[in-house]
Amino acid sequence: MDLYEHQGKELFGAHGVPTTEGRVATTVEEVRSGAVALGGGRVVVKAQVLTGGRGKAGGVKVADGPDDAAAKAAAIFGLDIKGHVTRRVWVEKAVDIAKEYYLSITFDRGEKRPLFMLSTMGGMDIEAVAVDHPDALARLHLDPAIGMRPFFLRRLLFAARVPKDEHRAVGSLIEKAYAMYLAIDAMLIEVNPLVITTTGEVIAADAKVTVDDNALFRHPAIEAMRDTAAADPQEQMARERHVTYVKLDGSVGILGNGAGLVMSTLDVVDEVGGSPANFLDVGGGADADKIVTALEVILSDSKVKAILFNIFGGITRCDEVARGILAALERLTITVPIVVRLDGTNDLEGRRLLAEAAPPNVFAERTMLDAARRVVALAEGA
Amino acid sequence: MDLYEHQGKELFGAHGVPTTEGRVATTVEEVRSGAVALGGGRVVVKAQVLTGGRGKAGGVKVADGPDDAAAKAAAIFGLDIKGHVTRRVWVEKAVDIAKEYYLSITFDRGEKRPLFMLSTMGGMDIEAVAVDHPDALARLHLDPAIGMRPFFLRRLLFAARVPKDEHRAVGSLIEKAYAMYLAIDAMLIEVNPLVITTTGEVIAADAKVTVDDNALFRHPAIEAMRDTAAADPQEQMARERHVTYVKLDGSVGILGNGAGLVMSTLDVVDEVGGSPANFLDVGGGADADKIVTALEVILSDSKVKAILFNIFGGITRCDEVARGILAALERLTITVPIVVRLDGTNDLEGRRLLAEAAPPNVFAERTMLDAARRVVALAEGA
Amino acid sequence: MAILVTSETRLVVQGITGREGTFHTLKNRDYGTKVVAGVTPGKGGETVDGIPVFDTVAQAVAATGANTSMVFVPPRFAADAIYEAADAGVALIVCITEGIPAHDMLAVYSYLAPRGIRLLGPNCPGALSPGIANVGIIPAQVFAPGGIGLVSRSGTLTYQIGGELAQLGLGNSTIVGIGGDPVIGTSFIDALTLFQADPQTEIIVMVGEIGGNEEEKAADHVLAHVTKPVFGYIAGRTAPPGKTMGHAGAIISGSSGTAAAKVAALEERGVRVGSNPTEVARMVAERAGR
Amino acid sequence: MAILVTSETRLVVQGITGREGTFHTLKNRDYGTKVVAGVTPGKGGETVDGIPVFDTVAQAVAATGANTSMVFVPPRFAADAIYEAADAGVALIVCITEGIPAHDMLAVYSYLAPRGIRLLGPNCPGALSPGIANVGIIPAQVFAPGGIGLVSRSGTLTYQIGGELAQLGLGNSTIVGIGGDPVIGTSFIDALTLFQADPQTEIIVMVGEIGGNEEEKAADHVLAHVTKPVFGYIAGRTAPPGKTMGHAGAIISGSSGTAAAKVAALEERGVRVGSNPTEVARMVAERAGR
Repeated sequence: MDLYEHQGKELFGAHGVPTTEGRVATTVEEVRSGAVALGGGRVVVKAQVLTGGRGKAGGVKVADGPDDAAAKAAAIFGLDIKGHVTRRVWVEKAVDIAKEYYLSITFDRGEKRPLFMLSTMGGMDIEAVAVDHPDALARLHLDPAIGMRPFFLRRLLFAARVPKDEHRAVGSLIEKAYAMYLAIDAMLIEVNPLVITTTGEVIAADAKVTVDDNALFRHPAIEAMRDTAAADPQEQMARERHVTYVKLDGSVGILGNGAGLVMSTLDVVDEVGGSPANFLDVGGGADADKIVTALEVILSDSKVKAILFNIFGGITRCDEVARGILAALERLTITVPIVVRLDGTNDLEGRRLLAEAAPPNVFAERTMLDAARRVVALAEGA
Repeated sequence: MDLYEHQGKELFGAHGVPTTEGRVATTVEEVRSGAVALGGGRVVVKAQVLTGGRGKAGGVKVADGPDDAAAKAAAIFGLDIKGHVTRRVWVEKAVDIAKEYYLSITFDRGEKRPLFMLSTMGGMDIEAVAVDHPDALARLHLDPAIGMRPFFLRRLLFAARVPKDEHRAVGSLIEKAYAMYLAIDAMLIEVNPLVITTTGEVIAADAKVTVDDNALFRHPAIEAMRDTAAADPQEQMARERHVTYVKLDGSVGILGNGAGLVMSTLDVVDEVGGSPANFLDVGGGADADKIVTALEVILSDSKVKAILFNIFGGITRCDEVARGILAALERLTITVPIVVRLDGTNDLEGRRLLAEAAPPNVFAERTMLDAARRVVALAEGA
Repeated sequence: MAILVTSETRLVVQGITGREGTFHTLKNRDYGTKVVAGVTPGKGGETVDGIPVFDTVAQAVAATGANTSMVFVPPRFAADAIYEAADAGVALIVCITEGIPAHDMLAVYSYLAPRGIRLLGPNCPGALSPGIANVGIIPAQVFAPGGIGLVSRSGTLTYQIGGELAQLGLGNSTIVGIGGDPVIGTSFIDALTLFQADPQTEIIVMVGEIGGNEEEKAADHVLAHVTKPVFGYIAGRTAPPGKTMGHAGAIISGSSGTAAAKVAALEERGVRVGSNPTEVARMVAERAGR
Repeated sequence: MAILVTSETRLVVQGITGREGTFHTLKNRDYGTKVVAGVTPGKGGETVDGIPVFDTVAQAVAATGANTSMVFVPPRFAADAIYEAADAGVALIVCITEGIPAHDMLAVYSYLAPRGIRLLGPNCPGALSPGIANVGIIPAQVFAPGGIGLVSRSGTLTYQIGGELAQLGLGNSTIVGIGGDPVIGTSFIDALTLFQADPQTEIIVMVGEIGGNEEEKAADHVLAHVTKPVFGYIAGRTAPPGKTMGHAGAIISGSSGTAAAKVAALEERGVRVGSNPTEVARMVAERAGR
């Protein structure tokens, strides 16, 4: 789960990571009163969107006081930044920047260790820095069995060539950011820029935070930060019903069990000339109710002309899937054809159930490739 | 550093380990007012001494209210328990005991892991339980690389055959006790008895806590608990001056560098017919000032008739030791003979310094055995 | 011979009394796996269809000589269960549980790896050595014994490809689902190393998907250390960039980690890649002379 | 050959710029030890009598190929220094520092042991292979090369016995001070194993003291695995029960751990024990034919 800058900064504050003081605003008036509450001086107004590049898109503006902030915000609200419409802004006290650094803590699945990256060349495109000045981007993996230790900070700070007199303050910020990384089950904490002010303070001036979805059960306060308004309504419906759904542009609705098999099904539908309308993984061990729910999600997309069920049961039982299809046909109004391929655990029973009920718009196929060809033909014929 | 029961219970309270409510008292009047403050009901008065077996010695009494508590306390103050004179008592609310368990967390140097011991046969001589009913004393090492986990508590509780309905409360107490063990750098936490009350509460009814001396620098509040009044004045003086001193009964003062060498020196002095007056280890890298200090500590014991310096320099430099001896002869009035054996780092220089100064009561020897014989002869001749 | 799951396997099931735990445990035993014990705290002394249940893994190991554990407990208790199995001396832990927090697994992995304790998964279907033993949720009836070693990040896609091979009359030495989570215990390289050393395995098939660079690292390993023929398949060719497809591993970041990049890396290192499961099965069959 | 400290040793000194650090580093180098680097954070780029100083151990290892570290930093920073050396890939860490909290060392040991990283100490005098190299604070001038392997819990007592042997014309393969703290990295058994495998070592002398049961465990090991003659000495015969004699290890608890019990355990397992340092040296000399 990706967090907005203002949410990340709220967490920074709670975990002692020094950051900018500010207010969230959803209207121009809130921007003005926020700027007043911040002392009436110079502020920065920043679009809150879950994507990068908002600076270039005009989503970040410095303002010389409340009135100017309101004026600048008026131009930011509604701004479309890479498909994300700006509905909220963050108004923060401007800081006097002496230097801009870069800091990130990511979850490196290859090394199976957290990776810290630190550079004194922050504030700009860090991927370009990594390519053009690789020595300027220090990278260091932390051994979780050792944990955060003073020597680790020293290695990182010396490798990034941070001046010695900043070691204590920058090191302390990194230490606290890592404590937060652990405490909130983060997959990413990125601070760009990490600002050294003209008075020598060290401040996280931006916040990009991603939290592990699998760990949200122990962070209800973060779970509650989810911006349901901004999400695609179908994807939101799927999330609430615990199925993994990604909307695509085609006409063939696809449902399978297991991300790999569903991805492969998309590929094969594409290969035989069809265009997938979605990715939908019902997960392991789906019961009949979940199948009904999943079908509702797929059918909420009016572009869907035919649906492919591709199930290879392991922990999922094919008879449960068959019962789900039959239940859905009873409870929902389904006019599009459904091609069903069932294999694996309890497949004989599943196929038998469907054959006995014999609903007119359900077509059984024995192989994935045949099923893909059939559904594409049906979608085109529809 | 060993803590008194009341100090251990103060730490229990701070770390959320459920324990008895009570007051420390050094006078009968404080016992009475303490009992009043605890509600005026039944209390237990317990001698605060750093030794076991106080129950058998009459140092623990149940009292039926403040007046009775004062009367009972009057008999406990001044009580000599295995050489420890009772100067303080702990007055605590009596609890209604249903069952008495035993819990300890020790530092097992052999296994290099903390060892947990748990038994439902607490309240009695646990060493006897270990011998007579070994199955009734569950022992389990915790892997520090794993840390405290639910499965560890389950293993311990099932092994000790704690009833299932007590698992949560007893497990929670053990978990908190271990958190405290880590937080205070304990070498031992022992709770005997761990009481299950008639209403099902779980309470640490006693507290035996030992803290690592080497870690006291990060626990100033615990360091401040040290009972300097109860310590031997010479040992206290040595501690303040950072030399390791143990007073013994003989006439030969012994000073060396390194515990093993000093112990061996004691053995050899004994073997050649002498009787050591003390164990004194000046530690590694002692400078002249520390030598002067150490001599002061040894000479504060009037039984000392002669002193043996047995130094084999590694990190300690023999020239510094020689300078210390000469400085002590100038600053202190030393009438007893001193036998000096110097070997190792800078030994030639050390011997030269002594030979040049040639103080009348300093005798150089080249081997440990010869030095021991010489000092024993001098002590007897004195 | 087979790998990981063999005739030497003595299985203890953690979470045996749960609905899924019981169902798959009994299926595994019916297949021939030596299921010697189950563990559910507080149910020690009970039995599940004749299998003795213990309160702790340590008790189960002491009483039954279990050397392999299958973890079937809910995600929030799974890390604890894995530590318990490791601390009790189990040599192989197969973790079926899905949805375990990544930080939990990072800590678990850091504990297991230097101690040489093998973990398969989490969020994996387990391992099946046809005709010998099955530990996990792989539907065994689809597969027959043979010389093809199959390793995959994806559970059901493994079945798909194994099923296609079976249609062509090809059996398997072992089918290994390594799982698709951010932190897994057994990697492609680990499985390739085991297959290379296994006399029964003649041909190896590895099934990957978009995201990460594990397939690329495995290809390097094949080039340097694997003499047996290796075939591959990569799912996710049509996945749109930047969209999560259900696995944390299936996130495309920039150009690396795409299906095209992975296919190219494999092909360059001598691993022939099929464009769909049916094709890869046909390629393997051709090589095997069927 | 010698053990632990050999002609292959390339030493980095952590805390080289401290008073004691500089003094003993230069003594070690003067003796012939290859001291390739020092580390003091913030002093990277300086030198100590020609030895380059780095900010981190990782930098020192990368620049100089150091494979052994000597830790000479104050106790509250010592655990961090040991982790730093281990994380930088050093194979042997010799920790001289005294007074490190026991819990710190428990955690450090749990990290090092499963990874096969060897620690000598803490609170130890180091190891000296006469004529080859000296890492630590053992006064080297007292000792000559020879066939006696000497291992001891106590620093200065080691020198005492080594000195007595030297008086009788006997030299040493290696003198190892393992330290007397509650948690130490290299045990008697570890040192005995290395001496048994070392061709230069002909006779082994182990010097113990009261407290714990490490000497007893070592005696069992001698009986089972050591074919070279082993002699012993135990200090603390006259120590009063229950009194701490400066080492946490030197606490007598009940009847076990006494000098008498240790002597008996050693003698029963074929280790001859001398009643004082002079006597044990004479016994060794007799066996060596001097």
